[in-house]
Amino acid sequence: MATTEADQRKKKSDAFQYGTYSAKLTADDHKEMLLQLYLARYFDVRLIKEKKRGRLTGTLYSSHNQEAVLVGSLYGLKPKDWISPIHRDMPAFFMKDIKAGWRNLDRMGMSVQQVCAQVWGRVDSPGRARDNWSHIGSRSKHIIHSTSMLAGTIPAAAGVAYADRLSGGDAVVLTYNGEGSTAQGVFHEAINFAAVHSLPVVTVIENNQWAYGTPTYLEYSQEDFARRADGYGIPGLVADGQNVLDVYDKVLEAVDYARSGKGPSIVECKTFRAYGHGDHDDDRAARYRPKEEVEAGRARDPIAVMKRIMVERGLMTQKEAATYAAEGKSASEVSNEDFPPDVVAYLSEGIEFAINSPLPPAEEGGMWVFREEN
Amino acid sequence: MATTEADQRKKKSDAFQYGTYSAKLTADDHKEMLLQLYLARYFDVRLIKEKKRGRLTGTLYSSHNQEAVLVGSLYGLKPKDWISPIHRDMPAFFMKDIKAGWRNLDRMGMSVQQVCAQVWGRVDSPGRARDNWSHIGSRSKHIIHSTSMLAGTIPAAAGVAYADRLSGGDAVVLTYNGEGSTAQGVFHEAINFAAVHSLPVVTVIENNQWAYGTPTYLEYSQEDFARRADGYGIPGLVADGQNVLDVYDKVLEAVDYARSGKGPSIVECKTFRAYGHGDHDDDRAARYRPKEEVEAGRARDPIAVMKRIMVERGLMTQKEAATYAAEGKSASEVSNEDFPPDVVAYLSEGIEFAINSPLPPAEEGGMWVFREEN
Amino acid sequence: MAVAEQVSSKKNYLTALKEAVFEEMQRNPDMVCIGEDIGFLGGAFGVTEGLKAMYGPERVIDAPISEAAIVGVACGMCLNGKTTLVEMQFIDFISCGFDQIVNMTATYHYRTAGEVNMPMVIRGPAGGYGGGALYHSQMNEAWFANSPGLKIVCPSTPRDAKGLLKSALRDPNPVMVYEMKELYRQNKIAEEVPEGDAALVPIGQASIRREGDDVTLVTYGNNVYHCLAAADNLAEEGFSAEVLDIRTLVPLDEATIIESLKKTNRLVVVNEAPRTCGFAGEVLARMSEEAFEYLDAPPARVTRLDTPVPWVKPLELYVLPSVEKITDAALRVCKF
Amino acid sequence: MAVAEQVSSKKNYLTALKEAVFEEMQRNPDMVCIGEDIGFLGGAFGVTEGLKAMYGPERVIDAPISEAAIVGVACGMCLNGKTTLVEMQFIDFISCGFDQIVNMTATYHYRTAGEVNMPMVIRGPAGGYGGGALYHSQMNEAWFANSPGLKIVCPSTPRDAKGLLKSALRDPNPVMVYEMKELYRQNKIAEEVPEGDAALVPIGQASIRREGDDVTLVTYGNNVYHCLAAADNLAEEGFSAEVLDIRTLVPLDEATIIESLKKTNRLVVVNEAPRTCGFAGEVLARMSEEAFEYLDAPPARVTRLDTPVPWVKPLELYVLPSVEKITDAALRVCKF
Ligand SMILES: Cc1ncc(C[n+]2csc(CCOP(=O)(O)OP(=O)(O)O)c2C)c(N)n1
Ligand SMILES: Cc1ncc(C[n+]2csc(CCOP(=O)(O)OP(=O)(O)O)c2C)c(N)n1
Ligand SMILES: [Mg+2]
Ligand SMILES: [Mg+2]
Repeated sequence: MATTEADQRKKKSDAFQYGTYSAKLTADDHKEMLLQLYLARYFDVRLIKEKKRGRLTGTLYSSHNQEAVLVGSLYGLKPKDWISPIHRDMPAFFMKDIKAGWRNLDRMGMSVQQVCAQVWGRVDSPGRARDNWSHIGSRSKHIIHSTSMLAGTIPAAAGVAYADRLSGGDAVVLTYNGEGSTAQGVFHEAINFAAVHSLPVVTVIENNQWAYGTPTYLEYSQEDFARRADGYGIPGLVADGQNVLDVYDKVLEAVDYARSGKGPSIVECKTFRAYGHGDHDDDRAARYRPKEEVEAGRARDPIAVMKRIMVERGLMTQKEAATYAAEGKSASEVSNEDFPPDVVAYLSEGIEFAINSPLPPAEEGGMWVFREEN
Repeated sequence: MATTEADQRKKKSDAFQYGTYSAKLTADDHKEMLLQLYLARYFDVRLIKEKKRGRLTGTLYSSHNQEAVLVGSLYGLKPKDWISPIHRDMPAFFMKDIKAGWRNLDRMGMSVQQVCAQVWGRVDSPGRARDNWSHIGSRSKHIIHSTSMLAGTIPAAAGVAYADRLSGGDAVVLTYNGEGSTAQGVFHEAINFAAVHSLPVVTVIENNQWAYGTPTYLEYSQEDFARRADGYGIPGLVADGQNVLDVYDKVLEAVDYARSGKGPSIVECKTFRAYGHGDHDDDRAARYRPKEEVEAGRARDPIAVMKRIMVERGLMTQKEAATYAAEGKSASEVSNEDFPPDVVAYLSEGIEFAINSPLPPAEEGGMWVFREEN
Repeated sequence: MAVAEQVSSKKNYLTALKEAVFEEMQRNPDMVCIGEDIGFLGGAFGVTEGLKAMYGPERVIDAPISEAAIVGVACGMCLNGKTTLVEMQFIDFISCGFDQIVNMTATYHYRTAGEVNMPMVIRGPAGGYGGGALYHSQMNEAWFANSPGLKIVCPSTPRDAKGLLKSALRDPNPVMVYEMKELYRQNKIAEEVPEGDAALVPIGQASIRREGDDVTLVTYGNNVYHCLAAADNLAEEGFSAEVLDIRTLVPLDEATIIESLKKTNRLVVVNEAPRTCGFAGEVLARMSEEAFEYLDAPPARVTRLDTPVPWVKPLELYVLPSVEKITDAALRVCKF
Repeated sequence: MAVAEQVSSKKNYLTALKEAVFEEMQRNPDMVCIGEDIGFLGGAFGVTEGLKAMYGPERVIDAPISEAAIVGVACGMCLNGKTTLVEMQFIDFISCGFDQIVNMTATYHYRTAGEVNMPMVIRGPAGGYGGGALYHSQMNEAWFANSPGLKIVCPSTPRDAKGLLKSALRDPNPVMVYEMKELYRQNKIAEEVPEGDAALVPIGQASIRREGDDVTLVTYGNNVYHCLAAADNLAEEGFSAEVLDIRTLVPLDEATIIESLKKTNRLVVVNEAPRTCGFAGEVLARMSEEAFEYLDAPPARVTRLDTPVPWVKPLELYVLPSVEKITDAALRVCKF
């Protein structure tokens, strides 16, 4: 019996035809994806610089070197799909549905102004700066608001999906999770529920090899966190998290599988955390992580990987590829010249807006505990 | 990568050689096991009768038809091993290490007097009747005390195992769980922890097809709950829960695997809940469960299965097998004559003791919130 | 359908709850029920009996045994436009879904500066006096009273049970409903219960269950009846006790209590939760802050001892409030 | 090892905690530490820095991100003869291990009629004033004060931090240690801290932080310093305030508070937990029961509003107690 089921599961996974989705991407898609990689990278770099300059306070959870996971997973979503980003996915908030126009305020997803206002803790944050960092969201933009409690939004993701189906929709809900957070009980409860009800929930595991100061082997007994899926009889795919196209392929497989009513799945994206857990942890991380491991982990910069692919596919010349050279550089090594001017301009607008946005008035601290009217 | 691990896991499970353990059982072992099946059955039957007679109050969670799971899993344990029984495992408390002599008070495991005193809520209960039914245990007898919260003792089981190993021991901890309870977050967290630390924890899943009024397909997306193991990269075995020898084989494989340092595993025993969830649920259960399903589920009485095996193996004549005919009978159909006199005497001693044991004094309600001295 | 089975015009607490659920399911097509064994079984106590047959498995979900997922899924449904009714099989098991309640659901409106409502009701059988022992007797409402963003009600009569549950199901905020399982089937409290909107009982209003001049007994849930019996005892001793059933803990109807204290000048608060940081203490604290000048004697609490609820009767009664304990406390206060 | 790095004889709160952990690990070979990132990293704040290198991975466990398992595993270890120190990376995350604390661990001794001890300490960085927002600022001690079987301490000085943590690690009961992370590295409260047994501070004893005659300010944790500053303000207004740092919430040193009230006849209680059912209310309740006759004015509470802790500074300060709010409340009480 066990064997039969394992076989079935294997069959389920084999049914996935990797590469079919990315094969359909146009040259413009490739360019847009590369641009989005720059965008995510620049967000990170720029915030670090702003903090160094003293214009920003608070902890930064860098997605440096993990951008392909975000870009690749978001690129194939429909506007109505929901996402649930966590601390390391800050760019996801403004990159959702960004294809509909970076500056289009009607698109699903937040404006960069809103996201920056959140980073700076200003009243124009979607949450009016009541909770910090990535703890924002938007009901109308289909972004689930997270708490700090890791994996804590996966049940809500399942609930959103359930409600959507009940209302006749076919939206997919994509949740992000660090590999360490998969140990949480609520991860299990939520995925189990989603599996029982065949809910369209795709869980992207961003396996960046470390959960704060703890290496993966102390979090899980297997190499591939995608194997958690086996316990639920759902597909568990492994993607190269440094290759935006591979992420796109695997996630979109999972998304289409979900949208067609077949149920949830897990997509593990193998990546590597470039710096400390947060910027407060950079120094210690340099001690608790072996230097060689860090070097190896950073070696495949997703921007470089994408450029190579584009050059190979004739979508870009070597010279064009060399024009903006953000890849392989840390925040202190990189400068605005290493990024396309559009990217710099876009983020800069957000940041200047945020800095000029006021703090919320103090009394707001006492507001919105309850909704008064019906 | 996924395939490789699935293969490895399969290899792990294939390494198990089913049947090797039971093949070594002597004729006396067979007889003792059969006797223990009677014992567990009689416990159940007798309590129902006592309640009908008005000598007992409180809810009874019957293990009728599931006795082979208890007897088969306990029979191969060493005295020092720990167990963690739940509501449907009441006989386990006195059947732990019962091979060392039913009436031997020094053995690991509780006396039937103590267990009956707990059922009756008397001061001689191991917990002085402070919490009810199966919520007893004994540190010295190596039985973990459970709360009502399902799956809630698996973390403690892992902790007991961890501490034992730290102190140089090689005890195994065996926890019982209903199939429904495997959906709990704490099940996941505890098994994940045990897997990461290769702890000697064996989780026996008593899959009796129903969790109160909920059928298995609403609890889990796969047929075999043993497949939960796949998510942790640990062996997940399936046993015929009506065949005490098959349970013995699979559990002992898992126990030896654990004792030799290889880590935790899950053994799912397929069985069927004969009656309602508790005796308060008998009437409703007759409505929410299809009659045919119940009949089919009860068809293979573990006592009958064991008798047939013993007859086949020449360990018992057909006539001997017919002497005590408890199998296939409900509590109202069966009488003391259907059980070996030893069994009846043993339980009766416990019950009379319990009925004569006083209630604890009221003031004890206020005691032992804190331990005062060091 | 079970509700239709009612023949007598008097209804017990359980039937009243059932009516609230059925009526609101009918009224609000966006309402979804979720919990363990609420469908095929109809709930451990039968509050949702017949509901799945009537409204289908999509709106009546037999969930896996996973309280955190149950609450969290309901939260997601609320975020996406539904009203949810969550059953805890026993309120004791709420500890397993704790984080999803206090950190995810209770704060949602606050965190989003009002963007998101959480029309979720979490209801479950609660309370002691039934020999349920440590894990089937809890009154753990203080955990939630100390967690901003949750309303809490605890009805003591069939009318209130129906009326408060219905109001809870129309409230845009998460509301916890502590149902007194020992009252579920008590015939002596059965009463006529209105239908539809007429049944609504507003959240946040105390009910004066007995008028009196000498001492105010503030209570809720099972202890309403103990207080009423104690008031009889007190009357025999020549003291007239006013019994206030607060019904809603959060938000608390302080005005009604203060009004009463202006008259009686003496306060005894009774509940069955553990004493330390329980809601009885909260009432004492508020009244000592806000009605100090009206108090002619030290206020008193009669609560569970700071122990779990033990199983066997003498022990259970030893730790829980009783008519005698309330009478004694009130006499002490009256005679101060 | 980090502890050895200390050169000045004055030690900060964090170093004091560290010393307690290292000394007790050395003293008690049966002690095991478990938590997230406590080993390789040495804990988010470094309380266990160097511990894993010194005592090995068996006794210093870098656990998966699973608070329920962490507490439950520790519980099993205690059952099997170990003493356990559990770190919550932030006390806020304790909600994820809630059931294992309140139902499994806290009740173990009770359920077993004294057979089993639970020498477990759960410690973690707690409290607001640091811009930590909703989930890195909590003071959720009232949940546990309302859950019988748990002792609760909250030190405000390096000496108390070390002394109470050491005592907790020798207590046969589960003890929750609420550490004030905003005090961890405050140099102005650094002080000399004894070594070994001399460092022990008994659980259950309040500390008189300032003597005074006109009003008693009862507090703990971060607000000790706000109360001391308020006492300065009050002195300028001509009122002499006594500041009591209770240090232990459960069991509470009521005698010291009552002694003080006999003298001052006025009470203000300050803490940063949500108001309703928080520990400040418990102190008010107890004193209005037990010291009513000594109170010449209504007692007052200064607490967090019944809101979560919002992020940005003006909002955070709006909801939390401050020197000004305490001063104002005390003045009102004094002038009553
Ligand atoms: C329930 C809970 N426990 C602990 C934490 C503290 N914490 C924040 S991030 C983190 C590590 C997360 O690791 P992982 O899931 O791998 O994500 P990553 O940061 O590596 O992207 C921890 C332990 C938390 N936020 N929530
Ligand atoms: C955390 C928790 N949730 C709910 C319950 C209520 N409950 C008690 S037994 C039970 C069903 C258990 O089913 P299963 O695990 O399959 O065990 P079985 O009773 O079938 O042996 C439920 C839901 C509980 N005890 N604990
Ligand atoms: Mg990680
Ligand atoms: Mg079952």
